[in-house]
Amino acid sequence: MTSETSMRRSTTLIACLATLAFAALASFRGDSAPAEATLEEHAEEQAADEHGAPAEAEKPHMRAPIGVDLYVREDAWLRAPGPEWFKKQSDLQPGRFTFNEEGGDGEGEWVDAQNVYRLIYDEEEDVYAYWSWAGPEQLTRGRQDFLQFCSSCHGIDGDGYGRSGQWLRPSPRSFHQSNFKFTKVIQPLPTDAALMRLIKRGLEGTPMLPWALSDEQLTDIIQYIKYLSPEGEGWRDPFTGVGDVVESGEDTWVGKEEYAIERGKRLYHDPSGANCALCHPGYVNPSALGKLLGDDSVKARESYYLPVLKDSAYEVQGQPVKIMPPDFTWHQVRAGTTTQDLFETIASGIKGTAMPQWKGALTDEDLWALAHYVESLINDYKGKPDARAEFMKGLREAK
Amino acid sequence: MTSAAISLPKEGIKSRVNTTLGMVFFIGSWSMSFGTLFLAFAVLRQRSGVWPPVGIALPSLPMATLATAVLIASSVAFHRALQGIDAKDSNAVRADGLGLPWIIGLVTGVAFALLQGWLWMDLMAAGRNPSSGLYESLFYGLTWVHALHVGIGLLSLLWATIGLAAGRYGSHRFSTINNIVIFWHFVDVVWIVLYLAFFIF
Amino acid sequence: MKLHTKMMQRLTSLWTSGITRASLGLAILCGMAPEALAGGKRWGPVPFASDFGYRFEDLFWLITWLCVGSFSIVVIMILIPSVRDRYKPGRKAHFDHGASLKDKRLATVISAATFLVLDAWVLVIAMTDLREAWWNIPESEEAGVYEVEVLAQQWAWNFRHKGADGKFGTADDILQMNELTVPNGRSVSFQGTSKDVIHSLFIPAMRFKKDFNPGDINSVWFKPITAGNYTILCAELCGYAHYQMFGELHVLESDTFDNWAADASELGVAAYDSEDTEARWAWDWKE
Amino acid sequence: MSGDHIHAEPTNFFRKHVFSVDHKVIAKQFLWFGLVWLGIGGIMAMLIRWQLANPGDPVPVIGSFLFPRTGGVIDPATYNTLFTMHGTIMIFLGLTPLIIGCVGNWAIPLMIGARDMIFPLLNCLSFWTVFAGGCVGFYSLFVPLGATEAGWTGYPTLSTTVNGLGSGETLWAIAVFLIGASSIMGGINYMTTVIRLRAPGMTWGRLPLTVWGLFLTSALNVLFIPVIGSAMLLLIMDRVFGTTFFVPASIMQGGGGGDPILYQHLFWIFGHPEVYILILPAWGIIGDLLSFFARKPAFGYRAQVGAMTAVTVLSAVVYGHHMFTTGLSAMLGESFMLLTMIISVPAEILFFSWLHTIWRGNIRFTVPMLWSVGVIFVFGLGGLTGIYCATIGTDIFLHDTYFIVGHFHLTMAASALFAAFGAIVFFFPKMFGRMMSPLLGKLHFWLTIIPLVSVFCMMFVMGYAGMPRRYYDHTSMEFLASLQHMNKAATHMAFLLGSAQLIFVFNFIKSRWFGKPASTNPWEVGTLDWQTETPLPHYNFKDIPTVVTGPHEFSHPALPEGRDWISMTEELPSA
Repeated sequence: MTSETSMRRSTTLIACLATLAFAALASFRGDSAPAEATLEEHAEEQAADEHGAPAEAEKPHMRAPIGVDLYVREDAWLRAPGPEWFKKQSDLQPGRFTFNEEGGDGEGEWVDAQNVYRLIYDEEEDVYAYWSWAGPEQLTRGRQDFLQFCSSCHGIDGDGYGRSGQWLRPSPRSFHQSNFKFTKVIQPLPTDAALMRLIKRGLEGTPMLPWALSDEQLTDIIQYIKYLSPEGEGWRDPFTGVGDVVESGEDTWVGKEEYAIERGKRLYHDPSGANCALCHPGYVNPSALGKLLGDDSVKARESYYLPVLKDSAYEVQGQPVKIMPPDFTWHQVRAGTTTQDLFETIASGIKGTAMPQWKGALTDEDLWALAHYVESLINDYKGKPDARAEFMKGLREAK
Repeated sequence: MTSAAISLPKEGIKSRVNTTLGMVFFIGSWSMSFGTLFLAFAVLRQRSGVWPPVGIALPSLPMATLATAVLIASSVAFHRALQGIDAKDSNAVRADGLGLPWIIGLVTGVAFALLQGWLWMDLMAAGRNPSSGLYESLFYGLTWVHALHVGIGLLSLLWATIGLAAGRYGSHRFSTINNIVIFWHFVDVVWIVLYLAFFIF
Repeated sequence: MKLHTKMMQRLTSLWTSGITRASLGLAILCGMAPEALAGGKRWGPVPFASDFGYRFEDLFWLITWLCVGSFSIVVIMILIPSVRDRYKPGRKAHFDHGASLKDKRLATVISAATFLVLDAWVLVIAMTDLREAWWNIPESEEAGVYEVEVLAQQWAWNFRHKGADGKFGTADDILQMNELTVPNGRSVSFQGTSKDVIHSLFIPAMRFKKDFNPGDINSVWFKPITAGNYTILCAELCGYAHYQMFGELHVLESDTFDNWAADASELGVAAYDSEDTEARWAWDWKE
Repeated sequence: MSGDHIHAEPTNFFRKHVFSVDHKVIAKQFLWFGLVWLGIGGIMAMLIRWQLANPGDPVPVIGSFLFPRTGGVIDPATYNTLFTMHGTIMIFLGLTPLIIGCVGNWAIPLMIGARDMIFPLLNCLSFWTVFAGGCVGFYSLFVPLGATEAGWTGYPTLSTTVNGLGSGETLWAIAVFLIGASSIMGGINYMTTVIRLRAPGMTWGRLPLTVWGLFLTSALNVLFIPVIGSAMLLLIMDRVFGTTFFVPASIMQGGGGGDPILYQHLFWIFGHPEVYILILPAWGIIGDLLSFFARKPAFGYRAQVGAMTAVTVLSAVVYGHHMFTTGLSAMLGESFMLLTMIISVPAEILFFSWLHTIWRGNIRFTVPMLWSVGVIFVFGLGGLTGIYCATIGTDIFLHDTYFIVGHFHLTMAASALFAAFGAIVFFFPKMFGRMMSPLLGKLHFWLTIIPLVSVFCMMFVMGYAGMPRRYYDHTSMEFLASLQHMNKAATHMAFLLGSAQLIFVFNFIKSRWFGKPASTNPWEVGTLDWQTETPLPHYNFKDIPTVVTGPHEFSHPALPEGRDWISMTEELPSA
């Protein structure tokens, strides 16, 4: 071995060390994120946020779980499939599970590969509640997908305050509030199927896009979203109703749409009908209102042709936000503009806002009429500035 | 190994040029690397209105100056040590390279690393961490990369020291230690630029 | 084996017969043919609708013809030796290092000529175009400039108009999402930034594109000359739903636009929540 | 002496075949490594094309295996990952190892008459570093929260924690850093070797053009890869340690103050030379090959070297043309436009020289020759379409559309790939002692160039029609849905192109073990590598040869009848 070969080693050595030192550096984990952060810890941080922790210390947008082992505790409880399912399971293995709706001894537990399902009975209220524990694997997958796809708007903690969600009104949903606007269900909370439909469809005119994720991914994300409910609220209160999708039935006005529109128009403006014009704009000239309703005592509110900003149950960083009822000739209706969509939206109401659930308060026939009327407004004027200007001019001019 | 007892001739010029040329290219490459970091520093500094930021704890100037002096001393010591080794015609005496200048260089080198650590600790103690802001980002980021090279340099110097003590290196095998010291000078120069950038201008 | 080799030589001699270009062109056409037969397909961009759109088209086609010309020369220079100078045993190639003064002069002259024809010509036109059109962003004092602030986000475009009072950041601002309505025939000047990642405002019909970067405000402008609806795209990779980040540009005739703007401003006031300080994002127009 | 570093041939399996310091073994390692990654990157390209032609349809056969969670459908995140990793893999792990790692390691010592690289251990380290980089990059595909999705350019703030929350992006940056480190080591080795270990008489004016190209590439590697290395370090710090080099204050809400555009500058200061890093060896290789197979001296040798050097120098000052839409100031924009246009001058000199090299030659259309002429063809197409991209007036519309995709695939990818194929076929006999089948080689060539040119020419049409790149699904809006027919057509051609590569794989594997044994100098050329025995001895040259002639003295008038070449070690007979 000549001297020259070994001389060259110094260069090689230094390169080698640089590589090694870099590997060491790269494997070193920074202090920007807790290494083994559990969801509880995140929840605690979240709680600290809400109690006015200084912004400098927290920086909600910067808590990024780089290299964090995703770990979810085991007793996350979520809604189970429903009574039919429990019946079937108790038939399969009656010893482990009893289901007797009449007898009141419907309590029991069922464990399968994924989850633990439990049914309980509240004697005072005489209601059953059932829920399951989503398995940690499923929640972890759901959390991964949530972080990857949803967190830019809905926040890393699901608090509806992601970086891209800033300044958006209406703001992205906070999953700590257990309130969902466009669920199209009767009960306060939507079913998995309803949520999945919503995510797949998106909300028109917002950055909530139709998500091209697989059903499996969406199921996991939905389980995780449900898990984000605060303890004892929403999905984590066993007795809060999880509703069924509004049944629309058949459109009763097929072939008679003009009558439907006329009827809808009256209902829309009638204070003793649906009274939509209380918040949404009125679409008749105030002076012609009496004539339309056949009752001269009806008076239009101020600025009848504009919507009224309404309070909502939604908060952004603890601050309640107001919600604007749409002007159908102008704004994009979020949950779809087909007659069917409009029917479902009116029937189920928009949870957490001033828009109540009309199913039950109005007959299906009336609901369809309203849907037809709103649809006609959208079709005739939305996106047609000239037609709309003409129309609005007619509304404003005193007759 | 019997080489210690045998007198070996001085390393030839050809071999020295070969290896030193490789080292020069390496240094050129590294200069581009640090040049990029300094470019980033200049651009970001240009963009921010007030520099250095007012009202926050900054790294200690006296300590940094001390560190600079220590590092320069280290470089000078190694230079002297190399001159001493190079002046010998052969490695007739075992471990004759490992003289006082070399030891001084090594000790001051380690002292610099400790001072650098102290600077970080001091700033951390004042509540400034890498994510606090742009100044901190730049200070920690650039000194980390520099410290990485200090670490590499010190490890190589340690290697050379062991080699010198064992008689593996000396005027007969000069370019290894020469290259390591060139690298150390480079680390020194980078620190001086860092010092000027952060503390003087 | 022998037969195959012969066939391969045949194929190789495609260079020689001038079919090469034809076959390549044919290949392109063959690949496209099945799809091309169906109707309603588009082969080029939508017609331009901005006053500088023609500059892009002119320049594009100028470059195209220059390129076709020079590439033809290259192909001919490949084809001729391929035909004429194929290997023949016993023949010797022309021995020439190309190092003579004549060759050097020739190379220099050809390079310089090509540069002047191909590049300098294009360069001069491009510089003129830039100064007269793309970079000639109208000053806000200029009459008839319509100003819009853009806030891009994952994955939507937020547009803010001044509204009735002519100031940004007030109650009567018009806010639009994924929709932009502008008057025909007036210069529309944008200033834009981003909430999160880099986005790029791309309106193909208007023949321009501009990145909007977080932490910085970029300006761009265009002047529509045809009323209608056009697509707005995002041209810079912005994450998961990049492909769904699009909007629509409505260019309205000025009467219609005035009606629209008055209504929009009024509705803006109705939707303005003075207590909701969180939801503000306008900036002062930068000169 | 320049060739006196002899150490014994290793007998241990690991030292001989795995951690070998012999440049020939390392060249083969790079070859296999590059080909494997080329295959992986190619499969990714096929998946991308499948998704573009049939948006949202499950990938047939392999889909359910690759994407089980979505039932074989490529979801948008995976799609983003696919094109990001396709770019990264093809550039850093496919083409670089092939055209620089393999060809460089093989050709440099043999062509300059050296027994090995000057730093053999560094050479070995260079390979294993790029290997580690490849492993890290591959591993990043499987981490939680997804692999990198920020494009091969990795622009912040998409590549900081604003978007990619998982470790995928960090690992990608680490992989790029490691691969970069490997290239620097290789570059230093190549440069020092060329400067110090040339055989006696091998003057700079007698270096084969391949070596010139690799030498200049090495200079670019050594100078500009550190830039991206530092940029990656800053990116990693931003991601892991919460620094804010590239994250502006508006995003951070307190703190911050970085600049995402700074990254773009740093990236393209590296990124533009990277184009030339890949293309310079290709130019060098075809400069040689055209001369070798036209049996004619390389026309304007000095002009070619000068042009390559000029491009090397210019490459550093034109990078801004990648950023015309980012809000570059008017003055900078115009300067970069002008400088970019100036690059066409040396490019024209090269074209001029190549075309004159084959002019009045005695052309043997062997497979390497076909690939070389193919390079002229595709590089001509790609280079000319560069004018659209360099001109701001057209780039402002074409930027980030498929036009750009077509342009850079033809210039950088296809040209470098063609030259790599040419070089592999050319060096194969010396490397493995066997000939590759010319029949399959020609079939491979024709089935590659025709679909390749048609795919990327279609992309020009798509780009001109306004189709942006990096879109998961072009049917989601009417504006682009009406262009979908071209996407489908391009996909058909791309599949043809992809399947044609199987011919190469078959040919390569078959010829490696069962090919026709090669003679010492099957191509009848004069460079030093072909004057050695086949198979090569461990130390290449028993005696370091003395060079007395240039590399391209073909068809010299004074040569005897029936012989049109002369070895570099032979004196030219006086005419």
